[in-house]
Amino acid sequence: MKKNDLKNALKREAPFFMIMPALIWQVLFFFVPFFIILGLSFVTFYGPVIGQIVTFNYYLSLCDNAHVRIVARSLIFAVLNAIFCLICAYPVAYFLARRITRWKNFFLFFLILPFWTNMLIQIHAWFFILERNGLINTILLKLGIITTPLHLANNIGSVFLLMVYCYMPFMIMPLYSILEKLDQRLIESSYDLGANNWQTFFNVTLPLSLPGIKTGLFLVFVPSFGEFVIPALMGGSKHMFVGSLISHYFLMAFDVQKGAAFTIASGLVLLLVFVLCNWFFSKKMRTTKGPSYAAFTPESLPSDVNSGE
Amino acid sequence: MRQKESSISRYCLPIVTVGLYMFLYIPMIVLIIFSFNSKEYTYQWSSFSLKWYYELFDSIEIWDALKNSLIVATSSVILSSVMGVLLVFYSAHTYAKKTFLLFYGNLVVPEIVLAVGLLSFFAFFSIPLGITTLIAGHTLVGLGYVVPIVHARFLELDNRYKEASLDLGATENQTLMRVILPLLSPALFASGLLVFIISLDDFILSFFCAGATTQTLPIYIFSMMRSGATPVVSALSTLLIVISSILVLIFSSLQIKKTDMLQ
Amino acid sequence: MRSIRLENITKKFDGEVIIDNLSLTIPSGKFFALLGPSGGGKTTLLRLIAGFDQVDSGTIFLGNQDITHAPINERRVNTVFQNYALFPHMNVFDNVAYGLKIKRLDKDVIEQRVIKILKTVHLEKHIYKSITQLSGGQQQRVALARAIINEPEVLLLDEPLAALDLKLRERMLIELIELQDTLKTTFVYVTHDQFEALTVADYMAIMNQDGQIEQVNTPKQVYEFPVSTFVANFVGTTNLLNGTLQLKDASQKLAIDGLGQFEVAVSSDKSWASDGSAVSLSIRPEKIDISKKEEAGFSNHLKGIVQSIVYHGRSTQYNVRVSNGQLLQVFEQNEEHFPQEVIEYDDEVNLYWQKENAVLLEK
Amino acid sequence: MTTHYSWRSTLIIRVSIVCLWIVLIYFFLYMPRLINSIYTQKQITILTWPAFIDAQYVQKFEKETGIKVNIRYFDSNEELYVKMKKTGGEGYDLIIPSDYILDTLIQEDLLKKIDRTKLHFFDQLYPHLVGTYVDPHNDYSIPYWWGLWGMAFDKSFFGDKKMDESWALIFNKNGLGTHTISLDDGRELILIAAQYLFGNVDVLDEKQLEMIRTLLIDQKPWVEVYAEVDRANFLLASKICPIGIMVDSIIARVMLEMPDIRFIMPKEGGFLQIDSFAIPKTTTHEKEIYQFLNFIYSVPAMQYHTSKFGFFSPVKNVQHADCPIAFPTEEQIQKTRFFKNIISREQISDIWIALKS
Repeated sequence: MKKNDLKNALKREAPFFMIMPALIWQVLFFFVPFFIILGLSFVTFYGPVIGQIVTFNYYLSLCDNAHVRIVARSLIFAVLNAIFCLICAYPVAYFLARRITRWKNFFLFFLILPFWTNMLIQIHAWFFILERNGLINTILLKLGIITTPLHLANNIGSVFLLMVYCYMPFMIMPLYSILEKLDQRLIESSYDLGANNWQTFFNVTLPLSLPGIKTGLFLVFVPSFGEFVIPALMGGSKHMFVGSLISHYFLMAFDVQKGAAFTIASGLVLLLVFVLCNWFFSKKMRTTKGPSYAAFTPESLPSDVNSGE
Repeated sequence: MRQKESSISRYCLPIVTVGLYMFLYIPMIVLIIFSFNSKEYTYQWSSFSLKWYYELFDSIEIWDALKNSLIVATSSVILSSVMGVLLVFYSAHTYAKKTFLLFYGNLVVPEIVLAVGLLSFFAFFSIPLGITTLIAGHTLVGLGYVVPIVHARFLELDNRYKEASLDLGATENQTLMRVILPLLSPALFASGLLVFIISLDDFILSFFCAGATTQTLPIYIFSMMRSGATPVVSALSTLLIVISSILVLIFSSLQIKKTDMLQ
Repeated sequence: MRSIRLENITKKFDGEVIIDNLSLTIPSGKFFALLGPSGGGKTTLLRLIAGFDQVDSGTIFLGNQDITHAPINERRVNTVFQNYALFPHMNVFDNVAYGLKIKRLDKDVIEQRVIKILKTVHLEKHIYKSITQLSGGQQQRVALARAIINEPEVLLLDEPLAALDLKLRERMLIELIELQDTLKTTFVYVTHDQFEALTVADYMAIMNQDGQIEQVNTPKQVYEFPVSTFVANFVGTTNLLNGTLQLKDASQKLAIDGLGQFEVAVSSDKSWASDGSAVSLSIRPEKIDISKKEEAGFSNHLKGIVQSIVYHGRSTQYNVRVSNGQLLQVFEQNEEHFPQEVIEYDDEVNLYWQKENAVLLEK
Repeated sequence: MTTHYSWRSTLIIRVSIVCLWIVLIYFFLYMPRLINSIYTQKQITILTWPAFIDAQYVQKFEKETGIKVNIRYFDSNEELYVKMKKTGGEGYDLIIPSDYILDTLIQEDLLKKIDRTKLHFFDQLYPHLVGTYVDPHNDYSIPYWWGLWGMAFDKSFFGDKKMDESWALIFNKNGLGTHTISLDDGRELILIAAQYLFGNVDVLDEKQLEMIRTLLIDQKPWVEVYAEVDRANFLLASKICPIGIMVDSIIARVMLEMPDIRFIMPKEGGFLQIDSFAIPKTTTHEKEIYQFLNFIYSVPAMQYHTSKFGFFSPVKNVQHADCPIAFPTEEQIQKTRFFKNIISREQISDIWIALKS
């Protein structure tokens, strides 16, 4: 009787058994690390034994010029990058989604490819363009426009350029997806009701593509805020960004606790931007209700880009 | 009934588009060309040579790194797909149906934060960094893609397929294997490919979770670039671009086939 | 074949009561229709029987066996889903053979039985077609074949014809009746369409908006003698006249404001009927005679003005405004090619009915 | 059948399921180590800088002796130190720390004493590499890689300009003030700056640190790149930058192809860096280690490695075939110092962040 009970109970818990691996994986490697970081940023260590001393010193030590400047720089770069990508990507996405009829797959293929190409390779490729004896300098010298080569690489401008380059596909994809799905009848009925091209664009197309814009902005903003590869390689390692500083703390200076505190602090900055941005968009998109995570559904990632046909 | 296009949309849009494509592709093309350059220390063309490709194919480290990359990518695809499907299938329509929401964080949090967290976790529990920690990290990212994609597809699937199967006498496991998995397979394949390529390209997480102990291809490329990029990197990059193109081709033909089926 | 007995079933979703303390017996071997408005608890009830949902309280018996908590796959009950839920990645054969393959029968046996069952539903020509190649009616038959091949004790059909057009629906109804005749399986047929229910059912139950059963009986009984205004309204169309019952000196009359008094027949089983109680009178439109002329031989008579005329083909519907402002529907068969009497818009007409043809209902 | 199962049995089952999975995952993470410990075949694992030991060449050793050699890499001395500190270097049989971290490792008693009698080549080592301040009797370390830190510049950029052989060329705007390659390693850069500012010092006080910080921040505007020496080497060779901090043995190969490039030892004094083999205390493969060491220090092996990776051999009798820089003279070596441990990690980090913010 008892044995039977146990068997039944086990049978009943089979789904629990099945969902646990993913859940435990997620908890162990996502949530527990988060709490470890949080803990590290508050606790002082005394040798091998963890001292029970809670301190805000790590956070306080972050409040100097250097750290604030690094966070501010990252923030400005990430915001500018997101906006710049949006401005460049929107016309292209619009053109591809709504104007191109022939060769569409061809164009799409070349749009997806950079997304699937390793970022390091992209950075590497740009050296051939920007370096002192790279393509641009060679051409300019040949044309006689300049006499001494320009130093185009290894500065803050080249970092920004590379950020735009590397994250542009992240902006185009969601925009393309949403513009592709946009119902042509809505646009036609706008024309039908007497609106001209611009009025139609600002009153119909643009508002309806807001979810795509939001996704794109997030997809560009988040990784560029935490960027550390581009400044390290293309920036001549001259300026630190949030990502570089985190990696400096954890991998170079081995100052884990300050690093943890900095990670948490910059995470809070990111969260703040999230909240502001969400608030802004929810004001704009009153009609499209839904939890904010909707912006991050991976379906809006490039995987989906072809399915709209 | 479309109104006459304004000159802006007529001329500016194509120009901007072509400009963007050039912006995206000129560096790549130059890179590919220069991988056949014979001189080592220059960004200027001298003469055609395949020697960097020979060097590439001779190098033990690169193939070792590629092997590691493939092992990690394959394992994380398998692990995240299996775990993701099990989670979605057994949690949907039960008390645990909201659990999938937990996985959205993996995509929202900057990768470097994930990486730092994992590094601290492994340090905290004195787990030696290596290929398994790499797999752990990549699988975590993979779950962030697989779970939402498969979950969305699963919800689109009529729950009646599951019910019909149970109704006809199948157990849950039989239903999963015979009905749900075949129906999910396009989504699963797509997300699997996505996870594969992301794992193959991933640098930040690998850099933190394995560091120098287990070289993956991106880590190898990074360390080579940091020590002054030799043209071998260009040759390797060319090779990787070709591989990516093939994967994208597979991917998009797959998507098109799927949409064909629906029509 | 066993019957299904539901005892005091209650089911809530998110705190909202869908089915409240419901008891119902579905006789074995009969074609049983469950009729109710959309959004009622019909489908829920079906899902409880099939096991897709669990009751909050109450018991479900299959014969004498308690199956309240039995797993779905262990119930000898099969379902034909509203949208068929045919597996799109399998062909017709594999869909139908699914249940048998699950039971791990021999390949030969499976093939024999699948082909036999496909013959019964006239699909023998489409055995290896993909599901997407089939028309709606053919898909419907596959769904049916897939369910009955398992030889269930009870077959549940959840609005199986909703997606078909009218002609096809009528033909499928006939086929369903014939199928049930040969199989003798208990069919439970859920629909919101009273026409379907009246056509197929041996017995039918009418469920109201609140998930309660109002009446269980044969279709004829339900139609002719509805027990409530809900049933009268839902099954077929009816005219409801509200009034006060006057039972004095063996005369049975109904006083209606603004119309006067009418004769009614109060049968003995209506125990609630007493002098002065407020009641409704249900008169089916086809039970009313309409004429411009004065006629004799009817127990009740009313005058009105034709408000609108709707031509239905086999009958004509007149909407007549009577003196208290109420609109009454009247159906008249179009028996003759050239009717003797032409009733036009705005004509003043006389309405007649026999008191036995009107049903008195508790208000 | 009852509808209500006891919550207790449910809880027990669920907790055990969770535990089971956690144990499985933990087991998975530890797998490489477990496999390694089960795998008792003769093998050694070396933790080395990249481009120190050639995996291809080592295969020869594997074939000859049947000992498997696993080569693992590390990126910074700090990484190595943290590893050693945490696990005592468990899993590694040979490590190659730089001199100053070797100092710490010896002081913290993490290394095993070397039995010099088992080494055939010890008397062949160059005298300036043995008996350093870190390990006066070489009880714990055997020098492998070494190099002199100075500066390299490309003459073609400067024409006939007289180059003052001083660190001022890169630190002082009046020196050159042109696109300079600085070092992407805080410790070494700060110590070089200290050498430039204060000469030979063994302590740095707050004021001096402040001066170093100012110097470096002042230098930043004309720094083209903060780079590792390998990259600096590349930047010089591809004529992107004219001058930078450099290690002699690294630039040597480039100088073969580009005669314009010169290496100079600043008059304030350069630095000598020695990376030595050391054995973690936890090793259990001592016999194989000595076999390997004798192999790697053999003349052909040294010949191969020094010419492949471009560094100076630590043992005599190895020909540096066509080396354009004369092998460092006794006098040059006299002028060098070590990158000593005179500045704490926190101090380095602070200056570094201030510099790069």
